[in-house]
Amino acid sequence: MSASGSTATGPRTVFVQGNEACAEAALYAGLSFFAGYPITPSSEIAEHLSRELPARGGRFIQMEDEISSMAAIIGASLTGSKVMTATSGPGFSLMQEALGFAIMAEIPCVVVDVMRGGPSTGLPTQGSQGDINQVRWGTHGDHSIIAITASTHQHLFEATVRGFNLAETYRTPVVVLFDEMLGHMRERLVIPEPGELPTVDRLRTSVPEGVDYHPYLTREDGRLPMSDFGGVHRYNVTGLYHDMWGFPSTDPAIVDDLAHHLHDKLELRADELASVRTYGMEDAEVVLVSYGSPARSARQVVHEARLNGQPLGLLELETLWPFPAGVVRRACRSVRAVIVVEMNMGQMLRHVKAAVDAPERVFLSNRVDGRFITPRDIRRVLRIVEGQGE
Amino acid sequence: MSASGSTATGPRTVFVQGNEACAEAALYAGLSFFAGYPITPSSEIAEHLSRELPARGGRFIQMEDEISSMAAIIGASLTGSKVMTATSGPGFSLMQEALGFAIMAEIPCVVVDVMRGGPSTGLPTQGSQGDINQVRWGTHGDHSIIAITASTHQHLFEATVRGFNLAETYRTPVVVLFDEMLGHMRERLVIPEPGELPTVDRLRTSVPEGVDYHPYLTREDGRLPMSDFGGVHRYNVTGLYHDMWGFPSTDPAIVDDLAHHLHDKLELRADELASVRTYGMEDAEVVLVSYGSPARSARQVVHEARLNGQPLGLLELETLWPFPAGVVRRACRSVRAVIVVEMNMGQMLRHVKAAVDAPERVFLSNRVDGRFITPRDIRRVLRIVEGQGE
Amino acid sequence: MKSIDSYLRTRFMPHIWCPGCGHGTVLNGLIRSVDAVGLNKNELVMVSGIGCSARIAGYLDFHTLHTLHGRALAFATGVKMSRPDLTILVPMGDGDALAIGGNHFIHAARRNIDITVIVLNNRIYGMTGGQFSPTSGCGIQATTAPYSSIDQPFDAVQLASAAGATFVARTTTYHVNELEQLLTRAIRHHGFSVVEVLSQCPTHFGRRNGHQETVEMLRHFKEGTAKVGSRQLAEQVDLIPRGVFVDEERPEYCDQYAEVIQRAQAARAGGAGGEEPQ
Amino acid sequence: MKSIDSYLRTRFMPHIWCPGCGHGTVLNGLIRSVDAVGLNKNELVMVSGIGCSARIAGYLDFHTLHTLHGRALAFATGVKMSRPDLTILVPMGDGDALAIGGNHFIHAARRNIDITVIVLNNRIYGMTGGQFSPTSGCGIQATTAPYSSIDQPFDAVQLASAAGATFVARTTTYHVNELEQLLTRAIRHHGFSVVEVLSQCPTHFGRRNGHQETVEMLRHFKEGTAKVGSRQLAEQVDLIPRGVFVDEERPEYCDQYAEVIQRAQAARAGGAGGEEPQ
Amino acid sequence: MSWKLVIGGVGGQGVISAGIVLAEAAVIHEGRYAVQSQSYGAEMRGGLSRTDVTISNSEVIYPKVDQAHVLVCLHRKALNAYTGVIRPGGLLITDSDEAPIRGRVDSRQFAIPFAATAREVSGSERNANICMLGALVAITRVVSREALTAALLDRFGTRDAVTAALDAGFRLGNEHAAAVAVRADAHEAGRHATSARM
Amino acid sequence: MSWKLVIGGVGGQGVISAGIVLAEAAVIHEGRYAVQSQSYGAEMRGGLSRTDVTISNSEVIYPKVDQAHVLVCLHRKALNAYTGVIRPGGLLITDSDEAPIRGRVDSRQFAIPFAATAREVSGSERNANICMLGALVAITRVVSREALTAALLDRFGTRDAVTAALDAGFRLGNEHAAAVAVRADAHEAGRHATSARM
Amino acid sequence: MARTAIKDIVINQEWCKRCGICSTFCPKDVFETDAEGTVTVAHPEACIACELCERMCPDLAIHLEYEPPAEAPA
Amino acid sequence: MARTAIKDIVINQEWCKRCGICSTFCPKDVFETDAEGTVTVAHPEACIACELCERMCPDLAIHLEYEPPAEAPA
Ligand SMILES: Cc1ncc(C[n+]2csc(CCOP(=O)(O)OP(=O)(O)O)c2C)c(N)n1
Ligand SMILES: Cc1ncc(C[n+]2csc(CCOP(=O)(O)OP(=O)(O)O)c2C)c(N)n1
Ligand code: SF4
Ligand code: SF4
Ligand code: SF4
Ligand code: SF4
Repeated sequence: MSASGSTATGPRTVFVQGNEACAEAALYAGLSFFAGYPITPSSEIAEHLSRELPARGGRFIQMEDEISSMAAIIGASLTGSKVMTATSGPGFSLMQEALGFAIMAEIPCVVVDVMRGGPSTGLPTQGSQGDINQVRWGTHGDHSIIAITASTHQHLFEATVRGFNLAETYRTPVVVLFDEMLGHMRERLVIPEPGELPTVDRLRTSVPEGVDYHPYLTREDGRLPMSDFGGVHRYNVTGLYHDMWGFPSTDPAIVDDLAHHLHDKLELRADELASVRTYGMEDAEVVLVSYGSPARSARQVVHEARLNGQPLGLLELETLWPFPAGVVRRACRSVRAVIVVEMNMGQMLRHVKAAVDAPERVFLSNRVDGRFITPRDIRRVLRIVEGQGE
Repeated sequence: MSASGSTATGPRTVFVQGNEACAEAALYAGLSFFAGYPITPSSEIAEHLSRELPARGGRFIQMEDEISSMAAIIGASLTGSKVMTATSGPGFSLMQEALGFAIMAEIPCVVVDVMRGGPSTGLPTQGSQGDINQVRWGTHGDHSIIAITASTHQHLFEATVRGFNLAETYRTPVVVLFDEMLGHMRERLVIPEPGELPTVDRLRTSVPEGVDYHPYLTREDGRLPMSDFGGVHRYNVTGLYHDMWGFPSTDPAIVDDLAHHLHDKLELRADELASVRTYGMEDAEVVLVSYGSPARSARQVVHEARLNGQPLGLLELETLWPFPAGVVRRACRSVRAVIVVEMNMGQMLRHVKAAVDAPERVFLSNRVDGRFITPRDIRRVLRIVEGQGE
Repeated sequence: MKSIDSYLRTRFMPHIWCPGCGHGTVLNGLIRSVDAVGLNKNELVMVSGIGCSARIAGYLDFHTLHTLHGRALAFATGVKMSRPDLTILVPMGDGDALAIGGNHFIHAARRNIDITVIVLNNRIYGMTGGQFSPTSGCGIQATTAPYSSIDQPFDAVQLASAAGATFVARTTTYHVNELEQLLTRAIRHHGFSVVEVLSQCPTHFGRRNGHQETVEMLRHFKEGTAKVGSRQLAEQVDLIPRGVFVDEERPEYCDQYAEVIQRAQAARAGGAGGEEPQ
Repeated sequence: MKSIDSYLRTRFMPHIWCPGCGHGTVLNGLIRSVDAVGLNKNELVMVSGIGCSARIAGYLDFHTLHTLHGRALAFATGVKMSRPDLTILVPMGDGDALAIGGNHFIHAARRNIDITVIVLNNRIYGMTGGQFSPTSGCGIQATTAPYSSIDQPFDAVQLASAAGATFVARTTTYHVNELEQLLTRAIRHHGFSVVEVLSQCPTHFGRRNGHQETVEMLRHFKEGTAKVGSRQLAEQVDLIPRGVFVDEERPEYCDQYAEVIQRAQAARAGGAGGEEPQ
Repeated sequence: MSWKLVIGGVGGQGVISAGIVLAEAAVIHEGRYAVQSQSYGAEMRGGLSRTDVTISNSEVIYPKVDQAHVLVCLHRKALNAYTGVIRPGGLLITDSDEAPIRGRVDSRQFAIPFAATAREVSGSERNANICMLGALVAITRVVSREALTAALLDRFGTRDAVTAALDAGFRLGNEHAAAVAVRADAHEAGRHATSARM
Repeated sequence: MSWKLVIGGVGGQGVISAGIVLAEAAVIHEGRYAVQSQSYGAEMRGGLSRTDVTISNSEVIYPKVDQAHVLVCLHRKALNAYTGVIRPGGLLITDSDEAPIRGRVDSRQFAIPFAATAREVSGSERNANICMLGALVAITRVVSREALTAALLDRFGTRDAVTAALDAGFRLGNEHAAAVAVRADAHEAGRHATSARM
Repeated sequence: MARTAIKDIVINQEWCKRCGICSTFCPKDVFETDAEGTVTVAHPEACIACELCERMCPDLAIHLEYEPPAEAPA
Repeated sequence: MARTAIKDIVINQEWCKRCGICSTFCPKDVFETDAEGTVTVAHPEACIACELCERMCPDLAIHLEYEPPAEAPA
């Protein structure tokens, strides 16, 4: 990582890989524990943090696999650390069981999935966006989850910091998703000064020693204050359905409440959690909906179209889950056509269709052959949709 | 397992758990290798097969975990065996990586998921239908999969046999899904005579020794004949994108073809793969859509409603994936309301909504507290939907 | 000692284990050794997986983390790495520790991270209803071994030793004083410590294998084992050895990591990027 | 011997390994030992995981199954159980075998299933670009150990032995004749056999640790090892022992299962349900 | 014609196998339909234990018992937990020693000393569940005596203790049914339940 | 104003670090924007290797290079694989020994002996990539000489070999540019490329 | 090896699951068990305070109460 | 330990990756390496057919060809 403006505190301009941008953002957000297992194309995150964390007093451990990596960060989070792991598809599949534990036990943590071509070993060194629905549904049982992405290093930095903030705010795992292209590409990144971006600290209980503390009692504002392991409140954490002290329960009323709580605390806040960027949307008659690195190709198309006076807009999603259906619906209301631009078989397409008023006007521009989607690819779909042929 | 009519070949009436019905069906379909790891509420499948398989010359192995169980059945399938494993949510989460391998390498196999309450350890001894979307999206990367279910032991038997048939026909993993309730409940089952239900054998290549065999070359009828490991054709099997000999390739054209093949071979056949049962659908004005054991409660409601002359119908889905959108759309065309009855937060609801013409007329009757959904629960929703209050 | 009850979450008692289950005896001995070591409950974290044995965590008034089948040691590693000052206890069933959890077991041992593992070895999967485990051994009846098992067993002591554990011991639920002493030594040991406790599951193991009741099973522990170094053991090769098998001092993982932090910070303080390790 | 080429899928040659990578030498030796054992290619199944080492499978004209990182032995177990007559070879990297795959490694060893494992131990994750592995040992430079590693290493030979492997050996890519002989013995052995081969990764291990080139690394294998039983080994304790460490006959898993089938069928033939085992 | 029954007790009393045998009698030996399901407490042993059985001449659609024609309780805990399940006019059968009934109006009640009788005639309280099945069948005719006997033999072989407990159960059931009949409406209660439309 | 460049070679030639240094010169030392990406073959070492670099005065939106203003090839294999990427009127720079150009019309071509020169002035062919960067900058001015020098020093410290290779590169670049200028239109080609609207 | 004299041997009948361990392994046959397995302290005077029952009990249902050590007169 | 006389030592230059193993470890210095690492068989006559080069080569690029064993005259 090469940098200019090397004062310890001021903003620093660096030229880095997306993976490093993500790792630096985690440090900015307060990361103090990382556990991981190498896998292409995410390994640079672990490598960067193996160097940076101890230098800043944090801790890095290379575990024996991805299952244990996910488990280790959950354990560390309970002591009050901000934690993260990073992997790619095969490792992310292995993490699903423990990810579900973090959801059930409401443990703040951040999981990075740098997507490569799947299924299976697939295309290890090439980008894709094949894990979008897996993030939502990969672990068994009803649940909800937050997933965010970005398309430039600067935005990825901000999104990762936001990911840590959301994890702490909602006591939930947050998945930061991006693809190999962004992970390995290098570009300019300005690391903001401390304080420039908001960071949310762990909300710790104010219940004093000796007074009954309820780790799973939601406050009026929806938050659940925590108490660090090793502190004065000894409670139980389990992956079973549990009562407000964390002890197992099969009482139908308790089960019902918890099941709805886990689902609703995120799904009912979809609008609040939605983060999008818009380009040329003011008077757009055709809208591209995209996310992650393909959004750059889409933006290029919009940029050029606007220079030619074409009313094309881009809605770039940064929150993928809970799906920002309201935002999408409003943005696509009364447009002539919507084209979802993504690097998979249309995983977001179906959600966009479900969200908008006229699903028959939603089309797909995609690529699944391991190559990056180009502006030309998108323009071709645009022409076809507009009835102009290839 | 208690049985009457114990002649070796004739149909036999037995009184068994759903888990045993499933295991017996597997044997009927030609199962010869099972690998598994115990987990409530699926363990009886392994237990039954540990006794029955060797008695019939097959093989059973208890592996060290679910990952290895899934891997072992894939290995065994390559030698020409019909194979199966069985688990529940936590184990199914662990199987996702290897399941993706079977999808990518097109290995016929059957995976049974006896669903309990999730997420995480959840409610180990209580039923749920929380894994429906996980089955579709649990492994990373774009793919497709077949999942089937049933609501009675007799239907489960047939569905399991069909599962093996589909696995062989399409060279793909098939997930047989049902919940704890059905798995542990005992009821009458008539095991059909051999030959009564069709069984599909492994399609083996007719290419003779010495002639180039292509394990991944699709025939005109869409099938890919196999050659057993240990036989005269030596080829390669990998989880990477591969050419028609099974050797790794990153050629965009090959990748694109394979990605689409894996997706389309099932998704484009959704109608053909659809298996549904209908009750009172002829003139139904309100339709219940359900699957698995809750479909029994729904059927009870239809049964009673029909006795009272109410035009209520039930569309029971047995194929869950690929989602039988066409069948659902046609069945729900021009009805007053659709109520999806399921034991989760509405996982099928969204697919039904996406399929029908009037998604705003689709409602949910569900239960997520570990208790079985009752006819009374459904009737309540029915009344509310009809504007009659609770 | 402080009263047993002061370590228990008594509102959950009586516990859910079957009559005569050895896991209760381990709970009993563990409380006594924790008391003997003299630890504050706020400094104690118990991390368990899934199984009858894992239920121990629920009864103890420590910080308790009831995790996933087989993964307790991975969770525990995270807890310990970020709070090296806490004492971490990990009770595990033989399935939990050595079947699905085998890899985490050997890797935690290899790292010599300061965690105390108690393997409650009842040679069966109790919680799921009596399937054989990797310690059942050949010739055992189990729900998944109706024709008697053919699987060679692991020796937990040998495996832990080969993997790098620096304190390894074995006892039984019959030898309750030894149990307390070994657990006390294990907790005091600075490094990865394993105490294998042969424990009875009358419900699934006993019933299926010679219809043994609790008391018979305990007698078997008494008669079928002998102390390491004893004459008895030398003479009767089929006895299972009890006692301490490994007790070594080797660098502990968190201590080592503290040095990594020092090295990293020294390099950083040293200035120019060029001087950092590549 | 038959020509080397007759065992190779020559259309993929030259292979993708780096210049001087030891994995090629193992491929070389393996072909010779397969030839020495005199097996028909149709009877040979090679199952590999993911890693540079796993790529061996692609070059050999056997039935080849290139699976998932760490899981090769689980796949191989399925192949062997359903076709016990086939010979199964499983090449694995140290990460593949002992990091993510550690559990399958010890369980396959425990079962003593007739599979031959070759651990290509280059003490680094080659394929992913030079992270440390569970055999790197302390003091090693790796991309994830920029301040040098603190992880104690596994001894693959000890681990395999403790877990129950019935043939365990070690050699290096320098000792090519020994390599061929040990692989030949391992393949002939009826039961679970492990040959650990110390192999060089000049690209990631060599470059980061003293900028060693291939030739230097091979010299190190020559000078840093000695035969078990040799005087040299007795005198210089820091040498790594080479040779055969375990060579035992114990019941093989598939043979045992054949007996289960017999018992089951005998019980079934015996008639009434009441006589079947419960 | 559908019978819905619940049998409750605590782990170890053989409640679940009683339910299975009853259902097997109907399915295997009478060619009828039956569904049996169960639920346990979290305890490994000794917790509450319950089995739901539906027996019918046609396919059983809804498999659970929400309102039982018959509730059998072999333990006080079960009685406390499950009495609500009896449908109005239903039947309550308990072990008179283990689960004494404290006045309840809208069900016909039989309190019979199953455990004590089983101990007496077969030497072990373990056979209380068999004794109970005999009485249940004698009172309700939910399955025939022959079918029940055959189902028990299938499961346990011909053991004197089993036969003794069963016969005692038949006898006790007949006696109690007769006694209740004297109280005018008892037998009708059984009939009534069987003719309810399900 | 955006420059799109592709540098190709085989593993070990330092193609990718050349791309990075070039981009760093723009970002860190000129305060401009740049994106660098790369692709490898399956081989661990010695396979094809390519880096795409975009340098711009404003944010780079689309990060890949589909049509390059400049293609640099340090190896014959790369030349064969990548020539199609040059946009009409673009620039092709090759190592004259490693990747001799066989007639191509729609690009300006420079064949320069980078490897040989690097060996000569710095004692090692390994510095061919640095020598190439010097020539590239001298010919195109895609970044300033000062920025490139600073970026190289950041990465390698002040090593004589590096400076020697770089200076030789600058010199070779100037010479060739001048020579081509004599052939009337060469310098214009460079200008032309830089003014293309991206 | 009594640390001090036994005051009482208390069995928590709520916790006791009647497994029979204490009565079987008590070296002095202090306990008695009835037909239903209920354990009572029949011969407390024979107790040598070896604590085996207390330590072996899987249900933590037995507790030995000791006399407070005789205090030296003030 | 030559089984029979060497006819030729063949290096497959297409496969050879110039790692230098053969030339370094040949006990008889049969090979020569040029500046670019290309290995040639310079002194075949010195070869003792130990096969080390053939067996150590990670690229399977060396092959020793033997003279057919002299046949007994018919
Ligand atoms: C991933 C996963 N697989 C399987 C299970 C089911 N399961 C729960 S406990 C257990 C084994 C219990 O045996 P052991 O660890 O020996 O402990 P015990 O109950 O005998 O004390 C199993 C297989 C699970 N909960 N999660
Ligand atoms: C589940 C999963 N995790 C991680 C990886 C990434 N990965 C591929 S190979 C490898 C390790 C390679 O090291 P080793 O097994 O020692 O073999 P080598 O390449 O050194 O021969 C890793 C971590 C993967 N493919 N799958
Ligand atoms: S099943 Fe076995 S291990 Fe579990 S509580 Fe009962 S006796 Fe103990
Ligand atoms: S990276 Fe290492 S292990 Fe992989 S091919 Fe190169 S030298 Fe061999
Ligand atoms: S050992 Fe093989 S690859 Fe290496 S230089 Fe010699 S012939 Fe070439
Ligand atoms: S066979 Fe031996 S002597 Fe002959 S060239 Fe090879 S290494 Fe040298």
